[in-house]
Parts: sequence; structure tokens; C-alpha cells
Amino acid sequence: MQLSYVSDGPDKVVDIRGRMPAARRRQVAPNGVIGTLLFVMAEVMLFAGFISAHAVAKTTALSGWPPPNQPRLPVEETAVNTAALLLSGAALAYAYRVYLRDVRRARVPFLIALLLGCFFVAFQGVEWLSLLREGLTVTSSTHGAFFYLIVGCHALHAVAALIVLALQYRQLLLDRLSPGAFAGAQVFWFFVVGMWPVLYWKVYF
Amino acid sequence: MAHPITEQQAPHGHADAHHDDHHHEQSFWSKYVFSVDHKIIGMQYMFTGMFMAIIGGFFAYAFRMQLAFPGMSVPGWGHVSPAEYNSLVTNHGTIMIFWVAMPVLIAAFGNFLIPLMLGCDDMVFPRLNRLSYQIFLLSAIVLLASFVVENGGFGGAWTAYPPLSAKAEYSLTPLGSTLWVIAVALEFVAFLMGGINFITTMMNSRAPGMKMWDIPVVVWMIVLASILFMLSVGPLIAGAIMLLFDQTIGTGFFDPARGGDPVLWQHLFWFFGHPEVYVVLLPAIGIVCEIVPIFARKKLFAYKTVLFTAFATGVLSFFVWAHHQFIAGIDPRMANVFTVTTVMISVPLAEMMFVIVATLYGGQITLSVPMLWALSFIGEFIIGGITGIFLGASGSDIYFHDTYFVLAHFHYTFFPIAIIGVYAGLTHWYPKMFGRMLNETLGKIHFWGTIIPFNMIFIPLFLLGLAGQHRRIWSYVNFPELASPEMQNLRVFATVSLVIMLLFQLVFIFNFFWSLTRGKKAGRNPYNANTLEWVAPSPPGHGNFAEMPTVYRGPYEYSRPDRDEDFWPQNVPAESSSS
Amino acid sequence: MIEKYLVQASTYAADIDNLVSLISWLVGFWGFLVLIVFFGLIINFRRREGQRAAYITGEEKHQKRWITIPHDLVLVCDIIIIVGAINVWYNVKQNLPEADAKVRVIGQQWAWSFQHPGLDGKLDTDDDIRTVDELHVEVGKLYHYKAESRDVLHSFSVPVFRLKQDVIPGRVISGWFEPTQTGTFDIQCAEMCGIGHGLMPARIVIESAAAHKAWMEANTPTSVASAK
Amino acid sequence: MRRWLRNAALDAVRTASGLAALALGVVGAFPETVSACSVCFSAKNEENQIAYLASTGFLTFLPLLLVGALLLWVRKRTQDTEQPRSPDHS
Repeated sequence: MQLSYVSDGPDKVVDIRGRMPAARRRQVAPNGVIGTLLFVMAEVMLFAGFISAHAVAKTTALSGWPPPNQPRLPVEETAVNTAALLLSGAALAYAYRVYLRDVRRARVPFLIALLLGCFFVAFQGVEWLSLLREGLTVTSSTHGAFFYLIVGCHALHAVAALIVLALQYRQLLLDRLSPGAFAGAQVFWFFVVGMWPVLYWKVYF
Repeated sequence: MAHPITEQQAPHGHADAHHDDHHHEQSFWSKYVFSVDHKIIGMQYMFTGMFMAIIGGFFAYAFRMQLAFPGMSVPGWGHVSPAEYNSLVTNHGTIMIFWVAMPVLIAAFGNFLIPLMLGCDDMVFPRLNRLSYQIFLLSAIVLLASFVVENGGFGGAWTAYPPLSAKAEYSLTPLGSTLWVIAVALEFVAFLMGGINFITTMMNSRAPGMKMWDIPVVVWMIVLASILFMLSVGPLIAGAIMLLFDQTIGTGFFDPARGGDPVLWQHLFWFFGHPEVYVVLLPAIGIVCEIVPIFARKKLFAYKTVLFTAFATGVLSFFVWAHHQFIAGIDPRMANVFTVTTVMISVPLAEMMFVIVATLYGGQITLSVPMLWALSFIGEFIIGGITGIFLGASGSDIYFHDTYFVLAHFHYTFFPIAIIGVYAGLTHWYPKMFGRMLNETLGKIHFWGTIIPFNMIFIPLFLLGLAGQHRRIWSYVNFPELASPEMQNLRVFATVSLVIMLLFQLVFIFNFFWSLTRGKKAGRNPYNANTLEWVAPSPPGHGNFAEMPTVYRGPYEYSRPDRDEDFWPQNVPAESSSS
Repeated sequence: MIEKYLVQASTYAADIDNLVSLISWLVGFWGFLVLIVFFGLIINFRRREGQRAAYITGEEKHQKRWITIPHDLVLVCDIIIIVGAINVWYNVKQNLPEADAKVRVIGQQWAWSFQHPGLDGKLDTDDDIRTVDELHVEVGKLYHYKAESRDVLHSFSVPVFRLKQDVIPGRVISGWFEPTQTGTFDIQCAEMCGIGHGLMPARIVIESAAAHKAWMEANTPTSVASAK
Repeated sequence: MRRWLRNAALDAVRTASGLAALALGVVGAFPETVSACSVCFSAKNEENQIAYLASTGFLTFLPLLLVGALLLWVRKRTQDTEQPRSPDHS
């Protein structure tokens, strides 16, 4: 350690050499984890706004919910899809636990989580196509508008999270994935996974 | 997620890729335009904010002239048509809150002060920080563009209540309102990034030895404000997306004819809108709490009480938002609940004022320019605070809602926040930012030339409000009761005061740029202050500190009887210089 | 306070004015007290050469009293204000006394139109009198209003009544007022409603019973009048 | 500091419960139907009213819940490592 301060002007020269123990600053958690957690909190509020708007709109609808001439939402198929997403979250959690002990053994569960996540998004897309064919569009009713808005917003988050996870999977294969980065991505994926059942319950039923 | 508490060696408190380029010569572009340095980003926010303040002030001049001399061609603007008038008042409000108060108070001071006061070399996410400023700049450009598109800027008031804001056939500004919503949404995204950065930095990058209760109040306040912002902005972004869909692709979220609900927007908007007031208020109070102890040479009275009242304000701020809707559209029974909470929020805020006043007791007060600003904050904000009670109390709000009384009230809160708070911070940290002192005489001329006209603008407006004058009205000639010569004289008086106040701002601009090169050189610590930013050179270089400081005590140890000097910097060990 | 600037023309105008006065006294007292203490301290503790400031942490109990006692007193004032405010609010906005007559208030860009019950005293009959930007009411009668909007938000505001209510498209909002004084007064729109927001002044004409009857007779729609 | 935290928490709880009691009392005192209620006279008024009340409550309490959870998490992660400091600090 060098001499601490060079004086400029009236300030005292203060030598703290030798008195300062190896200075350390404490971190509550890795930066990435905290940053992601805070971001997730803001996101939760965003979805809270959507959900409460949806709940209110449901009761102001002029002709019932869903409107009589609109298709009903595919509740059963989506239940399967929901299960896939939850499994993906569980797989990632398992991958992280394994990762802390043995990096290489985390590859398989990580890949499973990634593929299940991709399956969820793809299945959503297929569902959307059939709904569009049946006449549920953004402008056909408030019901449709809310469906595409909320589910679409969630899907965007899922796609973003999957891209991050895919990049991390590459790092994992190269043995370069840091625990902080993994933990941060995991927090975000848990948010995507955990948000979905709530949306499923509020939007589809 | 069971990480052990990670510990890192002192200099460079975070492991980020950019610290390789410390102490290298940087090109102009990478140093000032695409910089990741928190100080430069803070300056960028500050200058953008000040530029927007000039525009906002000019708008105020244009519409005040129209009110004082209806129909006259305003010098520098021309005739103000009703559409222009609406657009001017709408964007004056939007600019002053979102593009002046937020960027300067939170982003500029937050970026500049947080790493310096915490004793680290930069924010934890420097590149996110740069992105935050770039998005903010983009939002400002989008907003400015919305004034010059066909049919003019958005004129549906800064609250943007649909259906007016949602349908072009009502607002008659199809492009203006869309750009306005986009600009506001982008701006929120920018501050969300900034806020995440501030909070994480405070949690993870404090100097060794700095505990929770050693953090200077202004850092606490900016972080609390960021948390409030982060938690309240989500529903409004949701609403903004819905509004944007209504405007552009023709959904009917807020259209009652198609099963939507206009009241819904008010809920989403005010859920953010009221905490937003505290988002900008808390940093301003934080700045005052930094300045008063230094120029009174006193320890801040009851540091923890200040923080506790700030926490209480933060919590309560989520319970008060619906008071904006007493008249507009909530269940009247709910109004009772929100009256209780709104009036109750006066308690922590009053307590904060008491704390600062109590700090003055027994002090050695120097009325320097920053101290004048800080003290005037207290004086003006007390008036703003007590007039708020009239509006929070549902019974009297029936009359006062949307009158000039409201307008005068919130200018008595926002002016101290966005103008006085900013000037206080700017004059106080100017030596640290630029290494030179501002001219004291010019500073005092500017101070009195701002404070006196400010009161002369808004006291008449209180009277006009009491007499029942409503807001956002282009001209009062059509309202027989409001067109009386006495009332018109009050309007002229307020307008003349405004022009005087705006002219005095030139003194500050001159002082600012003159002192950049001609001011007296400021040493490291011109005020004999305690907090860590005064340990760094003025202006601090890239990386801030020659040697990363270690913290031994709280930030306000002034005039301790057991020491010769009347200050005791946070980083000086106990034995080193005591008698 | 307000009555100095504006007449009180409804039964609850005085209640609201009294509430405002009550709040003024309470908060005015606090505001002035704090400001006097504040300026007193600034003047009294100006810097003097060779003197040092006191060292007061403010964390001891006897020091905290300087904050906790005013804190409790502010709380007491707040509760008084809350009780007063809710009392008035309940009377004006929640309570709905029996009506003598009803009127319909319709806001649109950028005019107010009013539907008066006409001679038969009932709304939505043939002899309803529709006017634009002019509301005729009879002094001493308790009116219910039904407020509607055709397009965007407006706010029905009658300053002399101390009455204000937003009107919202898709909803019908009711409330009441009882004029106590004859005369012609402003009706304003208090919610931004577009370009013409500043150009929708309406008048309320409060008439004596005889004058009101005469007005109704003169303005009954011709088709109804001729049918009689 | 621990004692101070506890006192602060107690104060907060006391204030919050007092406010809640006051608020409930105020609502409970006037249960009858109301005039001037913009959310009471729409197509399906009862449901709509409840939806507004529920969403107001939901939006109001959710952020506090989130922040409370964050604080607990931070506290859990830091409490073991807070060490006493040099004696000069009172």
C-alpha cells in the first residue's frame, strides 16, 4: 500500500498506513443477484398493474366475460404448458444446487430447464395462432386485448430470459459460468416461472 | 441461492471489466460522451436537465403572459392559441417533473454523490448507467420532437386522463400524444436502470467500515427515492402501454363504449403519481440535511429519526395516492380512508422539518449561498406542506380541487424541491464538481432575485384559487366572476414577478460558466466537511480516490468538544489528529 | 376565508368554508410557530468569531422531546382536521337527502347542456326543458343532479355552491345541492377536456319560485305547449 | 442497534395498526349506499365496486410486501457479520 494522501492546500496530510487493516468491503450478495432482484420487484409491480387492470375490466365488460362471440381460452392445454414451465424452474434450481458442488454435472439439468422453457414459448405461439384463427384479436374485444397484452408481455420476458439462459449454457459448456451470473439469471427465470401460474389463474379463468 | 458474503480487496470495490482502463488517456468521445464514469454521467444528466429547465421555464413565461395579457402576441412566442396553451401547460408540468426534477435531483446528484460519498470508484453497473443516460437522452429528444409534429404537442394535462389522451378525435393531437406517452415511458425505463444501480451500489460498495448508520442522509434519501420509484412505476408503465395501444392500434382499454374504463387509468396513474412526489422530495431533503450541518457546524439532530421519518414517509406514500381522485372517481367511502392517511403523512414530514430546525439550535451559522438555499427550502416547503392539508382533507378538497390553490400549493412544494434543492446542491458541490468556487456575491444576488419573485408569483395565485379560479383555462375573459380587474391585476402581478425571476436566472448561468475558469481554486475540502466526497481531489479524477478511504464514524461529527478542530472526517482514524 | 371572495349560495357552502377556516387556524398556527422558531434560531445563532457550536446528538430522550412533543401535538391537530373533513365530505358526497327536483347535467366537448324537469317536475318527460350553457334552478329547493358525459372527462364545478364533481363517460353520477340565494353565477369545467377546455363557461341562474315558474312556462317546448 | 431496530419496528407496527383501525372505523361508520360514487353506477355495479376496492388494496400492499421481503433477506444475509467497531464512536 502506498502513502495514503498527498496534501493539496490547507488539508492535513493524513497517514493511515499501518493503521488500516486489510480493508474489505462487504457485499450483501453478488451485484448481479441484487440488481436482478430489484428489477424483478419492479416487474412484479408492472404485472400487478396489468392484473388489477384486468380484474377491473372484467367487471365493467358490457356483455359478460369472455364476450359471447369470442372463443374461450384453451385452459386445459395451457395447464400442460404451465406444468412444463414449472418443471423447467425446478430443473434450473436443481442445476444450480449441483453446480455449486460440481460444475460439469449441472449441464444436463440446465439443458432440460432451457428446453422446457423453449417448449413453453413455442406451445404458447401455437396456441396464439389457433386463437387468432378463431377470431380473438387485440382489437376484437377488451378480453382479447388484455389476453394478448398480459400473456404477450410475459412471453417477451420468457424469450429474453431464455436468450440469457442459452448464452449462459454456452458459458457453462466452456466452464466459464460464474456463480454470480448464474444466480442472477436464475432469479430472473424464477420470476418468469413464478409469475406464470398467477397470470394463468387470473387471465384464463 | 446460498452465497457466502463475498469480500473484496479495498480499491476498486467491484469486479467490473472497465477498471482496466483506469489512468489511461481517453479520447474526448470515450471520456465525455460515451463515458461510463459516474461523474461524467451525472454531469450529462445535469446539463440535460438544466437545458430542459430552460425550455420548461420558457413555456411558463409564454402561458403566464397569455393569462396576464389575454390575446396579446407574446414576445418570443407569438399568439398563444387555446391548443398551444394546453400544450404549454401540459408540457411545462411534464418537463419540470420528469425532465428536470428527476434527472437533476436523483440522477445527477445520485450519480455524482453516491460513489463519492460511499467511498468507491464507480457505480456497480457502469455500463447500465451509461445506457440509462442514453435512454434518458432519447426520451428527451422524443419529447422535444412531440412539440414540432403536425397538430402540435400533447395538451391533455400531465395526468393524461383518457379518453381525451387515448383518442385523436378528442385530443386533436394524434402524433403529439403518442410521442408524449413514448417519451414518458422511455424516461421511466431510464430511471429504473439508474435506481437499480443506486440501490445495489449502496448495498454492496460502501467503503470498508461504513455501516448502515454511517451513510450520509442524502445517499439514504436518493436510495429510498429509487426504491419508491421502482415499486410505484410498474403500474404506470402498464397503464402507459395500454394507453399507447389505445392510441395506435385501436384497442379499447379506456374506452367506455367498448367495455373499457377511463377510471382505471386514474388508478394506475396516481398509484405512481403520488409516490413520485416523495421520490423527488426525499433527495431534496437529503441535500438540505447535508448542507445545514456543515454551515451550522452542528451534528445533524437525531440522524436516525430523520431516516425513520423518511421510511415512514415512504411506507405511507403508498397509502395516499387516491386523494387525487376524491372528486374524480373513486368510491366516496374510500375517500375517508385516504383522507386519514393523507393528513397523517404530514406527521413524518413535519418531523423532518423539526429535525432540521432543531439542528440549527446552538450552531454557528454561516449564511453562505448553499446555506441560504437550504434554509429557504425549509421556509418555503413549510408553506407548501401546510397548504397541502387543505387538499388532503376530503371536505375542503371538494372546493379546492383543480383550482389555483392546488397549483400554488404544489408549486410551493415542487419549487423548493426542483429549483431550490437543485440550486442548493449545485452551489454546494460545485467546488467538488469543477474544482473552483462560485462567486459568492453573484450567488447571493441570484438567491434573493429568485426567492422574492417566487413568493410574489404564487401568493397571488393562492388568493385567485380561494376566489374559485380554475386551472388550465386559456383565458378568463369569458368568466364574468373571474374577469374582474382586481383578479386580472393579481395575474399581471404574478406574471411580472415570473419574468423578473426568470431574468435573475441569467445571473446564475453567468456565474456558473464564469467560475468554471475564473473562480477561486477550491481545495480538497473547502468547507471543512466530514463526508467522503471531500476526501477526493476536486474535481475527482477517474477512479475518484487516490487511496480508497476507510470509514470510522458517522458523517455529522461537527464541533465535538473533545477535539481541537470542529470537524472530524469520516475517514480519519480516532488517534491520528485528536489533541 | 373563502366567503370574503365568493358568496355562499348553497346549504353546504358554509360547512366547507368553516372547515377551511378550521384548517387554516390549526395549520396556520403550526406554520407560523415553526417559521418564527426557525428565523429566531437563524438570527440568534449566527457565526461569531472564536465561538464553537454546541455538540448535540439529538439521540438522548430529553433532547428528543423537542421533536416528540410537537409530533404528538401535530397528531392531535390532524385528528381534529380528519374528523371535520370527513364530516363535511359525508354530508356533501355520501349523503343523499330527499330531492324536491332533479336535473340532468351533460358535459361534452365543449359545452354544458342541461335537462330541466319542466312543469311536471319529472325528468325524461315530453315537457323537459333542454338548455345549453345555462342551468335554471329555484332557490330553496333541494336538487339531485345526474351528471353524464358524451365524450371525455369533464368536471361540473359551481364555485358559489362549493360543489365539484367529475363526470365520466359511461357512468351516471348523482349528487345534490340546495341553492340558498338568487343570482347568476359561474359554472366551470374543472377537468382538462381538450382544446376548448377554457371556452366552456356556463351560467347557473338561481331564481325565486315565481321567476322560475315564469321561465319554465316561457321555455316549455312548443310541441308540448301547443298540445295542451 | 438491535434495540433501536426493534423499537422502530414496534413503532411502525403501532402506527400502521392505529391507522388501519382508524380507517376501518371510518369505513364502518358509513356503510349505507352513497351518492357521487363514480364507480357505483356502472353496468354491474356491485362487482365493479369490489374489483376497484380489491385492486386498490392489492396495489397498495404489494410493494410493502416486496420491500419487506427484501429487507428480511438482506438482514438474514448481514446479521451474522455485523461486528462491533472501534470505541471512538458513541
